[in-house]
Amino acid sequence: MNSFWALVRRDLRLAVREGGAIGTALGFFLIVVSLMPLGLGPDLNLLARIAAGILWIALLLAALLSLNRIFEADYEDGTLDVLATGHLPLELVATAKSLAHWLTTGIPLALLAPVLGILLNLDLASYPILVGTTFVGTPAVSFLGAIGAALTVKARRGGLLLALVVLPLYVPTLIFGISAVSAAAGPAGMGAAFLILAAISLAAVVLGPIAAAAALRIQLQ
Amino acid sequence: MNSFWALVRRDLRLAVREGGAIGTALGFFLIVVSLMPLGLGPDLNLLARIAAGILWIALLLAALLSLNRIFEADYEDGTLDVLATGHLPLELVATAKSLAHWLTTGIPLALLAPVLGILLNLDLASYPILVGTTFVGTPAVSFLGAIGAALTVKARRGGLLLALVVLPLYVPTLIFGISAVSAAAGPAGMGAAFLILAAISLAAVVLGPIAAAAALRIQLQ
Amino acid sequence: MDLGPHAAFIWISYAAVAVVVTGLIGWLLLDGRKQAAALEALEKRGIRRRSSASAE
Amino acid sequence: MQLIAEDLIVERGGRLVIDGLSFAVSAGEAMVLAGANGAGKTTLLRTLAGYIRPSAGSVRCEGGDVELTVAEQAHVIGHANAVKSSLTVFENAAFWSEFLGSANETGGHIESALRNFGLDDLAEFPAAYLSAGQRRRLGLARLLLAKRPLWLLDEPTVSLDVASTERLVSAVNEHTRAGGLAIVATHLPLALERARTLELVSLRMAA
Amino acid sequence: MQLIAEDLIVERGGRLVIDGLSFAVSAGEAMVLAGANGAGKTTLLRTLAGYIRPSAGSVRCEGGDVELTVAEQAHVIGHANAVKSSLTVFENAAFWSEFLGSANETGGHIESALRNFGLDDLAEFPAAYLSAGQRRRLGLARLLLAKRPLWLLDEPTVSLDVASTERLVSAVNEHTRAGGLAIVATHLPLALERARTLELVSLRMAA
Amino acid sequence: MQTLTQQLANPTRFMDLSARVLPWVAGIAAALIVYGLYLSFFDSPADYQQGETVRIMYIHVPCAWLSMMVYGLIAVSSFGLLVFRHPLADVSAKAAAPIGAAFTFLALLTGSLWGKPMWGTYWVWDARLTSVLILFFLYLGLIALRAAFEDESAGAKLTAVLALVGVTILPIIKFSVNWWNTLHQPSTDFTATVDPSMRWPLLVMALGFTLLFFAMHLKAMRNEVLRRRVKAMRTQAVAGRDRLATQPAE
Ligand code: HEM
Ligand SMILES: Nc1ncnc2c1ncn2[C@@H]1O[C@H](COP(=O)(O)OP(=O)(O)OP(=O)(O)O)[C@@H](O)[C@H]1O
Ligand SMILES: Nc1ncnc2c1ncn2[C@@H]1O[C@H](COP(=O)(O)OP(=O)(O)OP(=O)(O)O)[C@@H](O)[C@H]1O
Ligand SMILES: [Mg+2]
Ligand SMILES: [Mg+2]
Repeated sequence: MNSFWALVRRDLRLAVREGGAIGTALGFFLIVVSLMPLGLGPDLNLLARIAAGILWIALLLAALLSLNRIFEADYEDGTLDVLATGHLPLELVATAKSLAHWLTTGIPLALLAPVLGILLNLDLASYPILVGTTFVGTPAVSFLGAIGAALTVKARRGGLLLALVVLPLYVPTLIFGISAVSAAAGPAGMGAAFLILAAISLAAVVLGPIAAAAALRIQLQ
Repeated sequence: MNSFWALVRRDLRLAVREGGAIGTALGFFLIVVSLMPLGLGPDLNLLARIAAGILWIALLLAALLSLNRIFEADYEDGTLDVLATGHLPLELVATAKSLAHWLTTGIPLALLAPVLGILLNLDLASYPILVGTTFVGTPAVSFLGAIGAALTVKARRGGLLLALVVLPLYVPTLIFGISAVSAAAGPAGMGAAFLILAAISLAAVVLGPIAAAAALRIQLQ
Repeated sequence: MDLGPHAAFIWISYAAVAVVVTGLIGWLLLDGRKQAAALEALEKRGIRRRSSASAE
Repeated sequence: MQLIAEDLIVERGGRLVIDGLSFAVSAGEAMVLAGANGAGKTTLLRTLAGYIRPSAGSVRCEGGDVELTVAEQAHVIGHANAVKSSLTVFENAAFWSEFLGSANETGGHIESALRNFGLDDLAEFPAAYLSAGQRRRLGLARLLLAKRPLWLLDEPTVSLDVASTERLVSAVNEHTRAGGLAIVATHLPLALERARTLELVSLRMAA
Repeated sequence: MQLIAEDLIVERGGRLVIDGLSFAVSAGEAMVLAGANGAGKTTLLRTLAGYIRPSAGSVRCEGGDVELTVAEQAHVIGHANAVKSSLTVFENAAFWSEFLGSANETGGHIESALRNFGLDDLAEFPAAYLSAGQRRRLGLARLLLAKRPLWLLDEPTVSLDVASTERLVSAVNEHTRAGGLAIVATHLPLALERARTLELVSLRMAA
Repeated sequence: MQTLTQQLANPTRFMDLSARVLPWVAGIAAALIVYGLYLSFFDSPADYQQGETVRIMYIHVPCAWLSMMVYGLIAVSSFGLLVFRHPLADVSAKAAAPIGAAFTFLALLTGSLWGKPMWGTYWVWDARLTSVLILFFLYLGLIALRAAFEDESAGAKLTAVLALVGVTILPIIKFSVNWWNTLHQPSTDFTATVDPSMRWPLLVMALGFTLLFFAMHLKAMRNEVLRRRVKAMRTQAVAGRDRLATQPAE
């Protein structure tokens, strides 16, 4: 476990050092959310209606763009080769790196989402639920994303291909994330959707690293 | 000019060879457009109203994700160093590479946009205008994008940073692209917005490579 | 002083400006002190600037 | 301990690169892999490290820790250096020491590894500032940061100046003297002790 | 033709790397840059090529084509090879020939350049399949694809086997014999003719 | 005989000069702001339309003006760096960016807080608001781009290129947003028609904030010059201490 935390710590440190990755993800999130009204028109009622959807989509895109940092740099500079000779199984290596991604991207995005809700005239009552769903949903984003990142590590043009591979995996998270927010406004409460979202996240945390490790083994050849 | 076309041809060939960049951009476009109804709800009237906006935003995002391919690979494998010793001024190198990007990304996206309009229940009358505006607007996307790509070529975390730098530059294109489509529906016709969009594209084609070349010179140090 | 029904907005605005501006000033002062201290420590170790050093 | 390769057959990109190679390297021995460009040195080293699965044949360790795979007992130095530009030289070394090492390392071994490769004075610099050879030396410092019996080195002397090459050679010699194994692919004649040479030959395509 | 560097002062990362260096290389001459890791060989070559602006001093060509900059008269071989993995070996060479060359090249020079570096058999392979040394040779083939009077080579022999190193040396010798200039940074003793050596020394702080 | 700019561009002279000027600028700024606060709370009437909330104007408008002025300053400094290669020009651009971003943020924040009572919502996608938001993004871009490079001088020049690109695109954005927006907010344009009883406090506050900015900018520039000195000394101190390179192996 020593090695596990050493890896997590190193990734956190790299995220902070290298161009303020965290700030950049937040900036991108902010910009995409504000481009949407430019595209969709400034009608505040309309915006309020689709606010949760816009926030979730923008969050996914921001996370998506940062996914390639999970494995790509490590592959290119030979670090992945060496990580594979450690005593830590590759599954745990993938877990450590996805965890670091969640800490440096998922959590900050989840914290920013409600603030951006203001720009979209989001219903006040939805705020706590929005916070809850983004917190519960973002682990799925990082750990599922790791699969795509591992699959495309060797492909040039990673960015787009990665997006293409990962976005379909994100569909369930997106649907339940949004419906948890909108259900909360309704009479039934958000119970079911929220629980399913949590289940998806849990499954992603367990299965994501296994798939990612398998993909990495193939890439090392 | 020999060298210029040699470079354009090589970039086109690389785009076709490497992971089917064109197909990937189209796939991403398709997925983002189809995620939107998931996020915004399936109300067809609503979708039709904001279809042009969604298409333009998704197009920008798809283009954005492919921007890093303009200069990044060439920087990393040392090609940029050699390109700088050619008889072709760096401004024309940047022009050639932006042009290749437009041909392999801008045009296919512009061609796909009206098809995706069907998914969004876009008004039939808007089709020709949509085609026209996307064709006229996408050069700005590639040539302005080249500035961002050149600025971030050496930066770690290219993808996100690139997006952060470029998206504000895209705002005028986005606004006039959409207003040309929606103005066409109104009585005044799309005249002015369309002309301005064309002017923006022209300016981008001229000024983008100059700024990009300046940035590249700095990166080579 | 009565600021009417929207007093809270006025107070929050002024407070936000006060917080941000004092935050900036505090950061600038602290940073200045830090750099000066670092410079002094280096000079104490006998390290000199190159003569007529540029700002870079 | 002994590293044994038996009847290895390895293909790359549909093409036979290594065809039926067997050898054994015992504790205290070094083996130099020689051969022209494209003969398969890198391929062989990556197969030994377990990255590439041979189409036939096997690689195993005898007499080592039975719970560990070959890879887990090996240091692999490839063409890339596994150095992070935005970490300092010391942070790079400290991470590898913590990740690769067992818990009961004595303190100070990071400094001594860096000193051995002449990097101690550069310790606080971001690795981005290093020249090509300094970077390579930081990659090589990994060898001394954690104790592992098997060293697999792929052209370790690339970019090294004469003094650094000597340091490397003496590090390898010390390692084998202490009972370690080393397999070194190189194009240069190195003054390795207790070494034999395995000459790989390029296979022509079976037309 | 003559390449003249006068009173060059170059800084990297706020730190003086080259302090007041002057030299001239004339047509038909080769100059070997020697010096330990980090002495500034790469920095000097990139300054000569015009990538890095010196803080003071100048680099110029005398007697060459006055309309061209130094960079436009030079072949620069750096640590990276400028090889595209997804193009074939031939396509890589053809692109550089077209991009760097003047229009009136004779046909067949691509084949002969590849043959010179022993790559003719590999011409139709994607460059992704090349080994480290084969890749380096493809990078070096650029030297023969377009005629340029000045060659700036940074550790050109990295990863090359003995035979390829000899090929390279004789290519450089032919180039200087035909009136070209070459500046070669290297850690190995190469059998270059008409060559002198410039030994760079790491600068210590002026305390 | 050196010109004034040459004298200012000499870092040592800048340090001397700024040390003398800074206390005065800061002092006058503080005095003006205190006086302006007094005026805005106790010596100006409530607006007949906007009621007491008009008092937000006295901080909102100076922040909004500064947000634009500071970007102009950054653009001029960037030009100075790229064309004249003055090292101090870069120091100025680097020091101004976070302060400008902070004022832009404050303009957005105080504007939204004013918007709730006036327009019934914190945010509308009005032309002016949108273009200020994009200005804020440009600031973020400048800060993020500079932070992304290990090599400071490359980062500085690249950031300068972006600042100049941004300055050409800003008017287009302002103009295009005007065009696009169909939901104009009335009553945001009354500089000329501001009642004199409000104009005076506004002017005092605006001047005070401007001087405050210059004081902070000077201080930030001084810090940056010191930071560079420290860094230069540190690198010089370890330069050439690569033992293998400078000494024969023992
Ligand atoms: C987040 C929201 C807001 C932003 C970003 C914003 C931005 C700006 C900017 C940039 C200026 C300077 C314009 C210039 O001098 O050309 C300005 C001035 C002004 N703003 Fe705002 N504003 C916001 C909300 C408001 C609100 C809600 C009101 C009041 C109803 C308001 C009233 C004014 C007034 C009276 C001026 C000065 C008059 C003028 O120069 O035209 N603003 N604002
Ligand atoms: N981008 C950079 N930023 C800061 N310092 C640098 C940078 N690149 C190199 N240096 C420093 O400049 C000095 C000279 O480096 P250079 O790469 O020129 O050495 P070299 O002689 O080519 O060494 P090698 O033989 O290892 O390739 C080194 O001390 C190095 O640490
Ligand atoms: N990824 C790959 N796909 C297909 N073929 C490959 C791949 N990598 C290497 N090869 C081929 O396998 C052969 C052996 O390559 P290898 O890299 O092992 O050579 P090497 O002995 O290390 O050469 P060098 O001295 O140049 O490093 C070469 O002919 C090469 O073309
Ligand atoms: Mg090899
Ligand atoms: Mg070098």
